[in-house]
Amino acid sequence: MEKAGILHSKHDRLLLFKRKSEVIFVYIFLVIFFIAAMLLSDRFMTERNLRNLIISNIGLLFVAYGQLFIVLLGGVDLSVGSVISLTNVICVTMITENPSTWFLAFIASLAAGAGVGLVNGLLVVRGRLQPIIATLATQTFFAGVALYIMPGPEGILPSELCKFITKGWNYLFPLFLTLIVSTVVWLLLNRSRFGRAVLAVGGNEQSAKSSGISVGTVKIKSFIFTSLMAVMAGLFISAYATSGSPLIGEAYSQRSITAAVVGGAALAGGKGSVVGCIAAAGILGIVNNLLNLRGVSSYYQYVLQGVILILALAISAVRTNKK
Amino acid sequence: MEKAGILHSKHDRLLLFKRKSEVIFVYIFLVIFFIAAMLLSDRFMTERNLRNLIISNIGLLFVAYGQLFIVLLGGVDLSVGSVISLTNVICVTMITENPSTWFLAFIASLAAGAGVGLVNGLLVVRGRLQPIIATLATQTFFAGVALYIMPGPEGILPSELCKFITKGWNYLFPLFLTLIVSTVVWLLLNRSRFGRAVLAVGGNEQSAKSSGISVGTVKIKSFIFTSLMAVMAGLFISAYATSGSPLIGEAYSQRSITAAVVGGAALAGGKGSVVGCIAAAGILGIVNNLLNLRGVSSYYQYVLQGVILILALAISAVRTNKK
Amino acid sequence: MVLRPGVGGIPGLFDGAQKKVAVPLKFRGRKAVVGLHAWVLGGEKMKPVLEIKDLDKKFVGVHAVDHVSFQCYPGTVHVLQGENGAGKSTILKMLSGLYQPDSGEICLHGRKVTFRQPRDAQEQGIAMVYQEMTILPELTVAQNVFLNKEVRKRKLLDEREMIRRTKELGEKYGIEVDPYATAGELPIAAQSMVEILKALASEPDILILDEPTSTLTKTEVQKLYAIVQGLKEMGKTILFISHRMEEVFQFGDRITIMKDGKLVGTYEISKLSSDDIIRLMVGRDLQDIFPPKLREKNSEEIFRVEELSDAGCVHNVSFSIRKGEVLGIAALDGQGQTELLRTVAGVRRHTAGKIFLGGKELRYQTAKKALRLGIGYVPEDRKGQGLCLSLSVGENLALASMRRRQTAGVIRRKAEREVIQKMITQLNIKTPSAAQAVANLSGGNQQKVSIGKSLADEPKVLLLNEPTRGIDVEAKQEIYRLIRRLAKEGVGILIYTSDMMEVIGLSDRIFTMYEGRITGELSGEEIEEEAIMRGAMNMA
Amino acid sequence: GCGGSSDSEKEGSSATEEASGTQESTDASSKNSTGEAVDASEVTVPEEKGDWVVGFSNYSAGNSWRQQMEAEFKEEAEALKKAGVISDYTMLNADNDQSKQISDIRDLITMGCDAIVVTAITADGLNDVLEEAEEEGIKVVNCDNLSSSTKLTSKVMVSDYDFGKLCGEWLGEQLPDGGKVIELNGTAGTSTDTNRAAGMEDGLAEASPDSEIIASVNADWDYATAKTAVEELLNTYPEIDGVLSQGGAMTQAAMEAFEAAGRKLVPMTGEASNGFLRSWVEAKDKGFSSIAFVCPTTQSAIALDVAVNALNGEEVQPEYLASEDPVTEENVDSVYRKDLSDNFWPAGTRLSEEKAQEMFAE
Ligand SMILES: Nc1ncnc2c1ncn2[C@@H]1O[C@H](COP(=O)(O)OP(=O)(O)OP(=O)(O)O)[C@@H](O)[C@H]1O
Ligand SMILES: Nc1ncnc2c1ncn2[C@@H]1O[C@H](COP(=O)(O)OP(=O)(O)OP(=O)(O)O)[C@@H](O)[C@H]1O
Ligand SMILES: [Mg+2]
Ligand SMILES: [Mg+2]
Repeated sequence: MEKAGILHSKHDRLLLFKRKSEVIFVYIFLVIFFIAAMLLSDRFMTERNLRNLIISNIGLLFVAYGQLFIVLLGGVDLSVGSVISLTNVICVTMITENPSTWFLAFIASLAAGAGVGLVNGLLVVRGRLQPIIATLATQTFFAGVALYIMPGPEGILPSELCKFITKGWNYLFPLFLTLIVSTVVWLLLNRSRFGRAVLAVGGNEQSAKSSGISVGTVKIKSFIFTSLMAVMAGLFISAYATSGSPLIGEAYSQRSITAAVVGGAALAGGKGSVVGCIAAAGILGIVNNLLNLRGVSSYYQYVLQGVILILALAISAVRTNKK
Repeated sequence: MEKAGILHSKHDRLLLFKRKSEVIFVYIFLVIFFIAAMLLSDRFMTERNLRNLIISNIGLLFVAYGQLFIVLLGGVDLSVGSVISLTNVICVTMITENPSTWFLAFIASLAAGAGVGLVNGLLVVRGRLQPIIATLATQTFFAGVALYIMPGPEGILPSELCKFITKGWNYLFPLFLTLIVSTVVWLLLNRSRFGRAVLAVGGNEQSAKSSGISVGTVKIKSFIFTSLMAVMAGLFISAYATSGSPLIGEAYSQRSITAAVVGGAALAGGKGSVVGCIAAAGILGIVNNLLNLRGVSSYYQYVLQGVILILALAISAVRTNKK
Repeated sequence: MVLRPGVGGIPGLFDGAQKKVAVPLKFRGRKAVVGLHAWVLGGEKMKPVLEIKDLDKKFVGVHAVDHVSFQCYPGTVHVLQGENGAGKSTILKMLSGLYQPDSGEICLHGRKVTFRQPRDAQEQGIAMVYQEMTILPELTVAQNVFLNKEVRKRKLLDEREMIRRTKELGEKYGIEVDPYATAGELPIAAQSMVEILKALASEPDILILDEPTSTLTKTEVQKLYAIVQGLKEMGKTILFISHRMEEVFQFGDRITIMKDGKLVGTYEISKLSSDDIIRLMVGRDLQDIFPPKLREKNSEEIFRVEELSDAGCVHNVSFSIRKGEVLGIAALDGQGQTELLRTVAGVRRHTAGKIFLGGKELRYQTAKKALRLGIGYVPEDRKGQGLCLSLSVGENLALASMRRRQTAGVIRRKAEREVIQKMITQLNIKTPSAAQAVANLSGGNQQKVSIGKSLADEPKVLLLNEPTRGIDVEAKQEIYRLIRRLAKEGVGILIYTSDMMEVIGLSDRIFTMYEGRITGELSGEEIEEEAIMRGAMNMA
Repeated sequence: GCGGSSDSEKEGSSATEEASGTQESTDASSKNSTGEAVDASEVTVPEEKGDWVVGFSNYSAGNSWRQQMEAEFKEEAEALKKAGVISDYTMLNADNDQSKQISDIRDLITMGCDAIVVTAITADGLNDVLEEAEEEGIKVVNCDNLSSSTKLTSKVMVSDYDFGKLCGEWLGEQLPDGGKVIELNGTAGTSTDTNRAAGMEDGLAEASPDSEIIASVNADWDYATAKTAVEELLNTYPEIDGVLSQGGAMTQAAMEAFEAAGRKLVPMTGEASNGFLRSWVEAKDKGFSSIAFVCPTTQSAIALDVAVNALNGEEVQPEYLASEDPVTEENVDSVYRKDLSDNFWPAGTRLSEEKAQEMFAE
């Protein structure tokens, strides 16, 4: 028994390596980009720059966490961008210097997010639509709602609130927040029944069903969770931007999919990693930061993002095919 | 025999109705919107307005035709927007007053489009990626390429060329062009072996394969066709805009999916209609036009597009579930 | 003489002119039957149209076709027979180009051919009606019939001509179908006829029919018979599979019997009785691989189903399971047995009937509810329905019983690890660790995981559907012992397996099913293969 | 000059201190002059040698005006670098993404820029990061789209209100007996749009009280959007006597639409893009008359000069007004550059002939 135990744990570690190798690949990527950035810019390794790098990508990370759950189910959620915009617009409209409005705005944002998620989930489960089509519809619709509430950029958020969120406790607050959120998401995916159910449904809907999992409920819950993560992202991005803009979230639908996919979420569902998302958001952030530090034009960022995505997919595809 | 003949033709008509009822629904929609527009704006029915309505939506229609083929295969092509931008940028960069450059630009655009389509197809077939993920990568990449060629809006196209394409033969040329393209696409989908193969692969890949259809080839060809349709759309849109802009196509990825889906392309592949696309593009155009005529803000356009999409999907879903 | 494609019917080709060269074949000490090696026509050895030489195909964990050779001659109907999973369909799919053989040769008219894809085979005049429907439901009948061989006029599809030809074909073969109808809206039987028409449309020299009659009514079977006769007279070759014995005799000229992927032999049908065929098909010696059966009779009843029906596949099925007993279902493929198990497991809804556990009536319509009430189900398709292949062995084992080890939605890892460890030990699952991806296990061990998943939930009744499909003898034996042990521990066991010997060796009591109904019940000494076959074919 | 500073002063001063409140802050951003803005022509090109690093954070280069504005910065920076006044410069473009502009400015701070020139994506969105820059001792000069930040070293601004007013007054003079006017605005919600529209409406009302604005549409300064909109307006209104337009491409589109509809060209206001000037020159013989205000593309270069002057220890004013005489009937022929493309902005530029030819040659 003793022996078996030892054998097992050894094998476990080996397996851990093998099974997580997709994620490890992403981290190797991350390290390569990190070293490249260090070599290409002497400013990269300054405390200030790393701090900025992290803070400016926390929003992306949060929404990538949300997206991850839908990618795990084998779909994508295009509506997260609209949820971020909606959150921003709600917050800027409701929040004044009076802290009680902060709380109200927080609740209102969460409610709006949960609403969008619920609609997505119902469209997918009851309406039997593909997630991409259902969320395309809600994305369009809620982008309109955000524009209705606030037709153009306007309004600001209380400076001390924003500063606290993005720089509080001598820049420890955002790190702390990220740590908390990441831990919660990790626990949710890896240590909760819900997470296990998401993995099962994404892996094989039929067997999930015959194992007594309510596939529909799991999907609806996932969409709600994703929208709530988009709200979290929206709150952080709003604090970062400090002001209102109804189009602020637009770019995030696509970037979050890229991050979740690069982070090692297998494309057919059922596999993916919270830890991988962190590296993926990091890679996207470093590319951006490095090109800025080198003063390179922004269109290279598109090209490079495309290349990274294709590369990540190609590696993943080659590895899958080998099996 | 005679009797049977009559019976058949009657039966035929009934069947025709049943089979095309999705499309008929879309046309009922179209008529409703048309009547609503007539009632809400007395200027709507003027010849000039109808002409504008048509001309400003021809580009959308072309790219929706392309999108239709991928939707029929059960996927979506997000890269069409980048292909439109690329086409615009290539044309504006290459075209001068000298007509020989027109031809060269046309060839170059088609070559670029075919290239993007081939990459998409290979990623999907050889790389075994979901179409949405593969085209997300190429979309990002080629958006960057377009921005690299032309970092910001610049350049114009020869006025007489643009005028001919959008207004030639006393506005008959664009209509004529639409008729030709629609007929060709209709024939391709309904009267060619390729189209039949697309329907078969979209309907059931296994069945198609065992019926002797080369599934991979059909998919690659479809992606190339879709990109070529995006090139056609890009050419028309460029003539309409008369000037260069590297982001001109951005909105079309999403709008073309909306049009193809509203037009009655079943969401799981294997069903869809060229005729439906026309009505769908019409509906989207009328909404836009009407809101402009009534001076309503643009965010209602988002909201309404979202509502139309959800409605169309809901009807389609209800009808599918009934079966 | 060689018959070329397109040569018209040669009536009376075989009338009396043939001489059979009989080769006696010993079969496990039972009655000797006659095997044929070649047809001889008028003293001259007739050349086979199609020769299969040493064909071999393996799937992961299954040797589906194990070095099989046989020949088919013009103007004959060649029947393939064998149990479910014997490898019949796999051979035919290699002939139609859908699968590629691992080794061996296919020769047409004496020439070796290689089919990379179905199109290659079609070009050589081979058409196949697959066991699974390949009809595209959204297309019309005519469009389906001419799929991938569309008639074109000036590059464009000529729908009118295809409709005309479909009608013509229908008239020619006596199949009444409306070419305009949407295929998906036709009744299943009509869809099968369309499938047949689709194969006929290419005017093949070799027509392969893989269980075409399973969805047909009696009259349609007669139509098919007429068609086959007509083709035979035209000198075509037909390969035919059916599990209905009377059809084998009605249609067939020659028969190749397979067992576990291996060739048993090729025979002339007129020389065999149905008992002979069954014996050849089943022909396996009962070894001591089954654990001893229950001795005591009339123990207390733990589970009872009364008059259960579902939407179309299961009709008024009643049975009960007693403590310590293994209840077996015996049936041919597609007689509603899988649906019965799925309905009892809550995966399908039932429309009528009552279910009692320990005397208490249960009400449920979902798998989730059934699991909670103590009804475990092991699906037949471990990859499609049983396991999440991307998850680990441990995660799979824990999946169905997650709710037992949680606090406010958070999984209790320690308890989970204990259960996983217990299951791995108890079922002797050969895995380096619980973290191994279940996809990396061998088939037998995957199956054990699939069973372990249900066992971890400590079911009171366990429904097993094909629990030993595609796994080796040793693993099978372990599963048999497990089943017996569970029964002893008081778990009610209901098992369906297509392997005749398995049902016989494992069950204390058996009921046979045919077309969704129970056709007979056997227990104790009555359990014997010929009696079972009679029940399963509704010939009792 | 067009004497516009008085107006911006009038409306701006009251709103400057209001940090919250949405509408006020938007106004404040564009007109928040706290004192008399000094004419930008007084800014001298720095000559003192130094080792300065400057950065430029442009929120977007999404149209030809913005591109030329970027090019002017670049040319000026190259020249200063060559002269040894600055040692290096970096230009970043945020692609209209607010979060990106914030992280762009942070990156510029990281890179050790001594001065940063900013075009702000929103009035209030950069306050926090600009405060950070100030804390680092960085000179921040704001031009084009203005920020409401109080931490700016200086700003180079134009008065959009005055542009509008100039146009409104001119059109009013063309319609002494009043008339029906349509208004083509830019992108809704931007301060540029709001202020120009207010100026146009005020100017028209003053100069021709009987005139009526029968429709106003937001055409995003975009040719295609404007064309569709004007075509639809032409359908709706049989009588249109004048067009108040905020931008050159929109006026061009309006002219096009009028001609296509077979309607006689009416007086239209515009902005001095080469494309519009071409249309104007070509339509002159059809009796078309117009006025085109000039929003100088050179303001980025001026801002750069101000920033470097500040670094060199010279005293700089908190506000400069970059004003330029409008293009009128008299000088349109001389301003219009026949040899360059429609996308060139021929007035209010310091771009060298070489660079202009390189970027805009037909
Ligand atoms: N694509 C496949 N992948 C893996 N295993 C397969 C595949 N196709 C068939 N098999 C396996 O090969 C074996 C032979 O299957 P085959 O379908 O040839 O049986 P069959 O004799 O036609 O049975 P039936 O009478 O049930 O149709 C079975 O064990 C089956 O599970
Ligand atoms: N991809 C893999 N990674 C790690 N181990 C593997 C992998 N595939 C198979 N194995 C291991 O190799 C051994 C042999 O596997 P294989 O599937 O060939 O078994 P098998 O002989 O077919 O058994 P069975 O009859 O049970 O299917 C098993 O112990 C299995 O766990
Ligand atoms: Mg195996
Ligand atoms: Mg079979």
